[in-house]
Parts: sequence; structure tokens; C-alpha cells
Amino acid sequence: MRLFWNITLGGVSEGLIFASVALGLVLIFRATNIINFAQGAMAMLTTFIAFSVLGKGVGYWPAFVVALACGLVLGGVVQLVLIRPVQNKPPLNAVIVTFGLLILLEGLAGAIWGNSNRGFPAAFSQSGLVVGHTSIAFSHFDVFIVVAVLALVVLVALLFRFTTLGLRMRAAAFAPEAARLLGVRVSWLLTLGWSFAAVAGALAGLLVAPTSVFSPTFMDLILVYAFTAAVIGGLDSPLGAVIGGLVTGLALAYVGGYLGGALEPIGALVMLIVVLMIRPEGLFARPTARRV
Amino acid sequence: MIKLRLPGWARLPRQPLLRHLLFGAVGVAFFYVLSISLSDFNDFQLGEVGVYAIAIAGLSVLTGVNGQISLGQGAFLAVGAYTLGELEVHQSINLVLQLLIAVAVSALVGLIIAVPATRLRGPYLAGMTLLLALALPFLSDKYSSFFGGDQGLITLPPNAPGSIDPQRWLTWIQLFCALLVVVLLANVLSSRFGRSFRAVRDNEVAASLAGVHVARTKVIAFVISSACAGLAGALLVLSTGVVNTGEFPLSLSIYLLAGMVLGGAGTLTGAWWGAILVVYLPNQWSQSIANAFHANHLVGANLAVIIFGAVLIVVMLAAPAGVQGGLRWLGHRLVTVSTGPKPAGNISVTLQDQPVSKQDRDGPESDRAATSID
Amino acid sequence: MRLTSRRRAFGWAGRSAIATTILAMVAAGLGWSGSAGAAPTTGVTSNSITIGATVPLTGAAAPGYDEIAPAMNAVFQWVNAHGGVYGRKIHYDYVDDGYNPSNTTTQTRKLVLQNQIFADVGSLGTPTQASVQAFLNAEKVPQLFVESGCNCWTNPKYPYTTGWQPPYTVDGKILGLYIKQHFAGKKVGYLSQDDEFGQDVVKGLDMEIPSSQVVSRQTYDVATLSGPLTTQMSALQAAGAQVVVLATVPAATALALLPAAEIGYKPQFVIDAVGADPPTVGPLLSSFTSQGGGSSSQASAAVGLLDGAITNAYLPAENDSSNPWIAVDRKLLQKYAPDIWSKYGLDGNTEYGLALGYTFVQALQAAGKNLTRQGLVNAIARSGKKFVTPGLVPLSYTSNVHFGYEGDSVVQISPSATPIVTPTGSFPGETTLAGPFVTSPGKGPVKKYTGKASLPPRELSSTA
Amino acid sequence: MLEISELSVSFGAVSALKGVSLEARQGSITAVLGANGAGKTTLLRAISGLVKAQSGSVRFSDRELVGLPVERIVRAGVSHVPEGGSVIAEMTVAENLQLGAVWRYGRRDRLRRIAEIYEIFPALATRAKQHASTLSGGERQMLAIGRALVSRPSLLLLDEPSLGLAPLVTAGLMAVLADLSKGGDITTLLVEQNARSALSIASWAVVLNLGSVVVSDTAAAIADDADLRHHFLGF
Repeated sequence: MRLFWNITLGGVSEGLIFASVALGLVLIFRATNIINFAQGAMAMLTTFIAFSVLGKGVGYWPAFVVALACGLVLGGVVQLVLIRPVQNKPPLNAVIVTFGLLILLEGLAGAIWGNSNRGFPAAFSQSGLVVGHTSIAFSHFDVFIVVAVLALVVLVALLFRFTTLGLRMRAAAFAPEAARLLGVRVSWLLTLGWSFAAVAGALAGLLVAPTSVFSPTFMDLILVYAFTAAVIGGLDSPLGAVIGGLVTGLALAYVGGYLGGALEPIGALVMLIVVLMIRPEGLFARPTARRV
Repeated sequence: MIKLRLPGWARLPRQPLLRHLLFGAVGVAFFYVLSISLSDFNDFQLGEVGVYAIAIAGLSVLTGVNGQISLGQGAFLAVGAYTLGELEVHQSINLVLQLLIAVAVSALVGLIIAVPATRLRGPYLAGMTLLLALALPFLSDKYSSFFGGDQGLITLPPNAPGSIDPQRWLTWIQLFCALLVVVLLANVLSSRFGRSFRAVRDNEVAASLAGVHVARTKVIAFVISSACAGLAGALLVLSTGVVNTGEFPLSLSIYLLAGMVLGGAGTLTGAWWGAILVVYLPNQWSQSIANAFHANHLVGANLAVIIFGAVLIVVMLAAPAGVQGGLRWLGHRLVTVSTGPKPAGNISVTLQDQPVSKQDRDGPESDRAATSID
Repeated sequence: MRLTSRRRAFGWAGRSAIATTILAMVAAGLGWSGSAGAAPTTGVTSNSITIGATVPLTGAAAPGYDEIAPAMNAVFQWVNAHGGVYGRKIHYDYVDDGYNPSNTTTQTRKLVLQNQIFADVGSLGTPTQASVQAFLNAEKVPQLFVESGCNCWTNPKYPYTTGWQPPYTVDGKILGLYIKQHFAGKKVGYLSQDDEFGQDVVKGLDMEIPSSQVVSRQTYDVATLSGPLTTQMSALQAAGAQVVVLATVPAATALALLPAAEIGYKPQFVIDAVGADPPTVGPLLSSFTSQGGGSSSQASAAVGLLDGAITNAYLPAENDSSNPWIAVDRKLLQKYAPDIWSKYGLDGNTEYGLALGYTFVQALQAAGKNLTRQGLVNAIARSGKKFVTPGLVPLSYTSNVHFGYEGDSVVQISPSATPIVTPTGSFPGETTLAGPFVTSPGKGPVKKYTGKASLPPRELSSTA
Repeated sequence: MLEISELSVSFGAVSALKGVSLEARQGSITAVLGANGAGKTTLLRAISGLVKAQSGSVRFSDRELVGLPVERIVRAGVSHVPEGGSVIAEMTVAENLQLGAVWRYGRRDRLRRIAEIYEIFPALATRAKQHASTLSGGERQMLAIGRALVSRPSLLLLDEPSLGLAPLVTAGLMAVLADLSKGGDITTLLVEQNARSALSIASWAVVLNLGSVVVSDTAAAIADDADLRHHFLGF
């Protein structure tokens, strides 16, 4: 029983990690209808910047803030320089540009910081919480991950549901031309959407790095599973991203725990296919607009 | 796949068939001369270009012509490769038969995957195929005694007739298969199947109103694509000499997709450009440029990666229709005087969920070129 | 991605007679610059030898392993600065394959067919090198000192292929024997990488440890290694394993130790040498102890998780300054690979590269001045056992055995040992528990090695 | 007062508008008529800045609009309801309406304005919380027009509002438009294929053909010109 709970808790913390990256993907998809395959690489870059800042001897939290601020700038710059030119081109072009960016950023990080594996400090202790007299597979840092991811989801929900900025961002995403005719500064909002998503990504990087092995490629697999999570949840639903992340994390943990580690990706694939068979647009897909 | 294609063959107009065969024959002559004049290494790479051209041409039919974005082409290369590997280990049969079986098995796996996959909309299909490319090779890790584990299954190059160098013979086989596939695909695309593929891509509702069976059309495109990938995988491992999991990483699928788009999505000529880019850009050209900077080796290796990434981005920004689109644009500039429609470019694939009507108004679709191998 | 890189200092006396004789040949060759009259050999001229390798310099397998080839090159730079081997300077052309066998095939063909290398030396990885084994042998190009402990490097079909580090099964047998002897009756659990490396280590363990003692066998797949191995460690804990063997790469070692600490699971860890180098694993554990407000400089404290772990080693410990090989290693790196030295210092990976470099120079020496590919392969079979290298046991090359070291010592990572200091931090050193032992990867028994370790040749220690 | 003079637009080699000039009095409804491809839609898109004019000028309330970005033109009081209405199907009716006034009003004024719109189109009020995708064609058109009105525009550009609507619905819509212009604050440019109903509420009309103005006269005069009706208006 203890094994079951530890596997479950391990799956939950892994799932929230996926969710944190999936949220960024969802934000960008909502804002610009693009899947940002460089989302993980951008997070990697901001985390490396935080790593450099930490190395200068400033504390953890200043470095944390620096990473988020760099995300804000990075997201905006990427959108302005790379994404805007392909925004109204065939969607495959954006796919290739984001993959190109992924490759480019990993090369840059390798050239600047080296390809070596590192450890990255966690915001809080990673020793497990003690329940009764045993440590469980859920640490203080895992609690922080839960709080951070949930806070992010709530913020995103508030933004989209209750602010006019969110309203305009959605309009800019769903119907750019109609939005412009209503006085919405679409191009600026698309940039802002990428900035917000990159901040979410920077946060994800800071959450992932301590639980993983920190190197220029540390987000690659996370991105694949996060994309899986976003697809399961429904690509434009922030809540779906969290649920999708948890589902993915738990599925991987149970498959790995009871069937063997090598079957994890197959297990994830089977689960994804089953979910999409039942709900082709993910669990939390919104009522689909007519597509003509 | 063969069964599905035959009706199309029967109705082929004589004209395109003859034209495509003519192109094929010219291709055979061209590659023969090229191959015998190249050094051993360049000849080996020429064979690789042929192999990747097959995989990309298949992907181009699926993604460029039919509008389904697949990030999992590499998985089907693995299926074809392992099929050939198992045949080499357990049976000694003729190469042609081996290749046909590899094609059949990957088409079958493609069919199994296609049934759920083709129900999905753009980005959802992309997500599923991406995970497929990651997950499928793990079967060979899990069942390593059957699939050969890390050491993999050994494949032997086919016996060459007479005194021909076996390596060169293999290159010819690879190139011949590539030309054959391109001619076959060109015919498929100029048949009613090709028209259905494009109709479904442009507008599924309109296509179904026009009597196209949308689901079946998508499945057929998927199966054709995976069959091509299977053939490419089988031919690839003949030249690497071994089949193992590491040969089919996620990045292979990404490179194939990038090659397809950079070459010119939806065009069969573009598949050749794409194959050249996949073979030379990441490992050769980027490395050469990086070497010119005389960086130390660790930075130099990363510099090559940086250059590769930058080239992907720059080409996509500068020539959104890829190499083939760019060449065609140049051709139009040279030949016609500003009255013709704009060159190829719009690939209406539905990764983005935006209204299609806008696209329709903005630019003329010029996918007619896709039907020929000009 | 699964090479071993370790050592253990141990009685430094003799074998010096052979050592000096053979290594004197280096000196003899240093000033020698006449051209041999033999038929030209590909990649060899009167004053140069071009060799190549494919290694991961980028991508997920690059961390750590990208230090090996540059470290090896430091040895060649030293040789070149001292006149070369028989007057021939060594040009080492190592290229990136990103640990992808398709790239390896292409890059290896390029090296052989276009760059005209004489031999492929020190290429890394089992799947990568397995995919060019047939090609290199068909072209009769020596595939020397493959950086992998696969049993497949000894294969009569492939006479031009030679391994170097101990086969993983040998690692497993020696660790297994130690566990059988010192942890009798304790429950044992495994966590192994689900590939050749992990399976071979387990095979060796199982030859020694009674199966009734093994209570849990966990695996993970390196290609999907993205987060802590909580599931596996929880399962081992639930099975009550008191001794846990890790057949893991360094990243996976860290991702196993972290969740174990999280759930308060403290078995006796026994870690295969592949994933136990403290300077490599240590920094990965830093996240455990350094929390908000902490910084990466606390890395060293975190290595505590490694304290007491038992592992195996076939090269001297990096922390053993009294070992003459270690002193030579440091000087060589500092002078001939300054960028590597300043970034990584002497860690398990650079030490591995240097030792491999010494081995190749020895092989060139033994092949004589009329250098041919066949001659080089013959020379390794003929005199490989006598090569002077830092290994704790001698190389075991014969015409039938293409494994290098077939043995290692059992050591313990200990906070009380002299720390290993590198530019990335200070890490615990090790003390020897038992050994060194030798054994074959097959059924043979594990025997204690009673010979002496060799000393570096005087030329090397004085001129480096 | 809207003054358009010598406005030209071309797409590559194709000229869509060839020096179009027209004037519309403050508070009037001007019908823009013509066959498919005559350039009606392009005229509206050029006014609102969605397409760039090659030459010519559009002056509204003494401001030159040519060259301004769409968002600025909107802020000059121009509301453009494109063909099909382009309501945002993924949003609720209320959200669509909010969006129409976000640039102009704060929360309180916005809600008051929306309440006024609900008075004009009571059907929308009952569906406020529903997604726009659930609306009928006529309701969508009302929503689009309502959304354009929330910001109190002084120039309303309507592109084929009757497209695809049943005759009865069209008639209702035209009545609402006629009502709106009675206040005299809104100048309306009404592009219609359905010339008969457009002329029924317009005071002035222009007929376009192949990008040029064929005739420009009072609505009544054009409705009476049988020849013109036959050649260009199809009724």
C-alpha cells in the first residue's frame, strides 16, 4: 500500500511538472494558434540565466525573479522577430521555425555553458514530508510545485475570464481580423501572449531543473510529455493542461511501477490514443467553432 | 496500399504516366552518371539522399498534399527497418521480396495507426504522432532478445552482380527505388486520389459534399506515407549494416518534416531538395561552416548545431514555400512578366484553427505543380 | 553512453622493469624521423598518423562524455611536442555523432573513405559502434579501444575490433562476489538500465549472488530518463531491499539517489563504476541540499548522498596525489588541454581519456616503425598484456581476447578519504575495500590479482 | 461627412478599385451596389484600413484615414462589420459585445452601452451567456451589428448584412438600420447584393462595376432607373 501511494505521489509531482510546461504551450496556442516546440528550450535558456545569476552569489529568489523577467523579454522578442513573419503563413512554417529555435537555443546554451550535467537548487527542501513516522514521496518542494502550478492556472483563468486584457487576447487569437476591426491591437497582444507563455515556461524550468538533470537538453523529453498532456487536456484549456499533466504523470508512474520502465512511453501512447478516441479534441475541449 | 492504388492506375490518363516514366528514365541515366563519377563516400551519401527522398516524398503526400501533419515518420522507418532486419536474420529470401514485405508490414502498421490518427485535427494528430515516434522504438528495447537490443540486427548489403562494388550497387538500388516511388506517387497524385487528397486538405466539408469519402481518403494518404517510410527504413539499414533503436530517434522525424517543408511541401521535386538538406545540412555543411570559425572542438560542435537551427529559421522566413517554391518563383520571374499567379506556397494544413476562408481569399492555391515531377 | 571510468590507487611499486623498457621506446621514437620504406598505409606518412573517432559532443549523451576525446588528445599533443611516435605526429580527428547510430555510420564512412584515417580510436557507445563494426572490419580499419563494456567487442568475425574498459559482466561479477561475501543473507535489489549495459551487469551479479537473495529487479530506460526514479526506488523500498545495486549512468544514479533520500530510504548502495564518479554525479545531487537561498557552491555538501556507496574501479582514484599517474594526468591536462582542465579538471571522464590515450601510444610503439593496420592489430594481440597503463590490472589482450581490462577493485566512497577537488567543487574520495580482482566475462571464477600496478615511464613523468 | 476621392486599390496585377470617389452626408445611409467582384467589399476594407490603398484619400470628419492602421481608424469612430459578421464563435454573446467597446469605455459605461444594445436587439439579451456559435444566422448578424454599435461609431460600414438571411429577417434588420440612422449621428455605408432592400432604406446610392463608380444618385432615382437595375442590380 505504501508502494502504491509513493508511486501515486511520484506520478503527481511528475504530472505537475508536465502541467507547468503544458500551460505555456496552451497559452501560446490560445494566443496564436501555434504549437511552440521551443517552449522547453526557451525555459532551458532562462533557467541557465538563473543558474549564472546564482553563480554570482545572489540569492535564490532574486535569481528566480530574473529568470521570469528574462522569460517575459525572451517571449516577446521571439514572437516579434521569428513568429510574426510566419504568423499568417502555412502552419507548418511555424512548426519548423519553432523546431529551428529549439535546436538553435540548445546549441547556444551548449556553447555558452557547456553540455555538462549539473544540479540546480530547489526553492524548498526536497526531503519527503513525514506522515506518521515515514517519509512519503512528496517533498516540501513538491508542495511548492503544487502551489505554483495552481497559482498559475488561477491567474490564467482570472486573466482570460475576468479581465478585458484576457478578452482581447482571446479575440486576437480566435479572430485576428475581427478583433482589429473592434480596435484590438492584435499584433501587440500576440507578442504579449508569447511573453506571458514564456514567463510560465521560465517558471516551469525552475520547477523542473531541481528534479531532473540540468543540461541544455533537459527539457526535451519533458516537452514531449507536456505536449501529450496538453493534447489530452484539450489544447486551449489551461485547466485541461493541469488535468492532462496529472493523467500523463500518473499513467507513466503506474506503467513504470507495475509493468516496467521501458513500457512508459508505450503506455503514454496507448493512453493518449484511448483519450483521443473518446474525445478527439482532448478532455476539456471547448465547444468547437464551426469549421467551414 | 497496392490494392488501394490499383483503381487509380487503371484510370490514369496516358499523358502524365508517359511523362512521369520519361522523367524516371532521365533520372536513372542522371543518377547512373552521377554515381559512377563520385567518390566512395559521396556515392554513399547519394544513396542516403535517395533513401530520405522516399521518406520525405511519402510525408509530402500525407502532410503537404493531404494536410495531415505527422511528426512520427521516423516510427515507420523503424518498422520497415526492423522488418528487413528480422527477415535477414531468420530467412534468406530475395531482396525484392524483403523490401516488399517491409513495405507491406509498415503499410499495415500505418493502417492500424491511421484508424485513430486520421480522426484527429491538426495539432492533436501532431501530438499523437510525436509520441508515436518516441514510443515505438522502445518496443525493441523491451523485447531486446527478439529485436537485437543495443547491438541490433545485422543486415548485409545485397550481393552485387559481376564485379560491381557492393556499396555502389546498393546506392543504385536505393536511387532506383527512390525514382520508382516518385514516379508512382506522381501518378497517384495526378489520379483522382490526388485530387481527393487536395480536396480534403483544402476543405473537408466541401470535399465530402463533392462526394469524396473524407475518412477513407485520409487513411489512404496515411498508409501511402507509412509504406514509403517503411521502404526508406529498409533501404537505410541496408547501408548502415545494422538495425538498432538509436537509429530512429525523435529527431529523425523532425529532420524529415523539416526537410519536407524546406524542400517544398507537397511537391515531389521538393522531396529531393529536402533529402539533400537532411543528408548534408546538419552534419556536413553546418560542421564545415563551424570549422571555418576555428573554435575549439566543444564550442565548434555546438556551433554546428547553432548554424543548423539558424538555417532552418532563416530559410523558413526567407522562402516560406521552401527551395522548390523559391526556384519556381525565380522561374516565374525569369519567364513571365508579372501577370501570372504567385508561385506555390500556401499549404492549407490545419494545425492552426483559423477560419479557412481568409486564406482562400488571400492567395491562390497552386498545388497543381504537385501532380507532376517537373 | 555507458563506459566505465574509474580507478583505485594501490601499491605503486614494480612492473617497472617492463615499464621502462617498453616506454623507453617512446623516448627512442621521439627523435626518430626517418621514413620507413614500406608500402604506404592509409592515414600514415613518414611524419604523421591520422586517426579518427566518433563521440557525442552534443545532445543528451554529451555531458561528461564530451570530455574524453579532448583529454585523449592531450596525450597525443604531448607525444607530438616530443617528436611523435617514430617521428610521426598523431592527428586526432574526432567528430560529433550525437550518440545517434545513423550519424555514426555516416561520420565513420566520412572518416574512413574521405579523411583517410588509419584507425578509428576511442569511439564511444555500444549501439553507435555496433553499427559500424561490420563496415570497419570489412574495410580492415582497426576499431580500437571502443568506449563501451559490451561483450561484443571480442568476436572472431570482427578481428579489427578491440574493447578497452572491463566488460560490464566483469563489473557485475566482481561486485556480486563482494556482496555475496560481505552481505550474506541480506535482501538485495537491482536498479538497472534496460539495455546491454544494465543487462550485462545484472548477468554478472546473478552469476555470484544467490537468486533467493534478490528481492526486486527494477529497470528504467535511459532514452526516457527525464525525472526522478521515484517509482523504482519506492518498489525497492517496499520489497525491503537492504542492499541496492545501481547499474546506472551518472544522471540516473542521481535520479535514483534523490528520490531514495526523499522517501528516507537508506540501503547500502552498490553502484557500478559507470555511474559512480563523485565529480560527475556529485553536482547532480546538489539540488537536494541547496534550497531556496542556497547556491550551486553548496554542491559539495550534497555529495553526502554518495557517502558510503560501494563501487568498482580499474583506474587509480583522481584524489590520490601520491599516485604518479595522477600527477602525470594533471600536468598533461593542464598543459595540453587547458580549456578542459580549467572547466572540468581531472575527473573520471578526463582520466579515462588520458588512460586510453596512453594505451594507444603504447600500441603504436609496439607496432614498430613500419606501421600497418594489420601490424597494429597484431601488435596489440602480441604485446597488449605488457602495455604500461594506469590500470589497476593489466590489459588482457591476446589474439582471441579483445577485452582490455578484465578486472577491477571494490572501493567505497568515503567522506574521510582525501577529497577529489575539481573546478566544479570538492568531492569525497574513496578507500579500497578489496581487490583488485580479475575474471573473464564468461563462467570463470573471480580471482584476486596479485601482480603489481605499473608506473608511468620516466619520460612521461619528467617531461610532462 | 465622408469624402472619398480617387481611391485605388490593387492586388498584384489586379486592380480592385480604380479611382473611386464618393461622398456621404452625415447621418445618411448610402447604399453601395454592384455585381460580385465590383469592388464593394474592397471599398469598405480600404476605408477601414484592412487593405492598403495605392492612392487616393478617405477623409472622415476632416481626418485623413488612408495610411492609418486599422486600430487607429476604429478609434476615429469607424465601425466595420465585415461580410458574414465575423462574430467570434468561441466567445459568448456578452463577451462579443464587451469586445466592441473595450477600447472606448470603462467597465460601467460599457455595461450601460451593452444594455442599450440589448434594447435594440432583445433576442441577444436572452442569449447573453451562450456561445455565439449557437446563434442562428440572423442573430449572428444582429450580434455583429450590435457589437459594432457598442462603441457609438460615427461611421458604420456594413458588408452584406442580409447575406443568407430569410427575407423576413432581412426586412427586420433593415428596419433596425433605418431606425438607427434617424438619430443623425451615424453615417452608414451599406454594401448589398440585395439592392432592393438596401435602396428601400438608403437615401443615396452608388453603383460600382469592375472597380469604378458607374453611377451615383439618390436611392430613389436609382431604384427607378430600369436600365441600371437590369444591367447592374439584377432586379
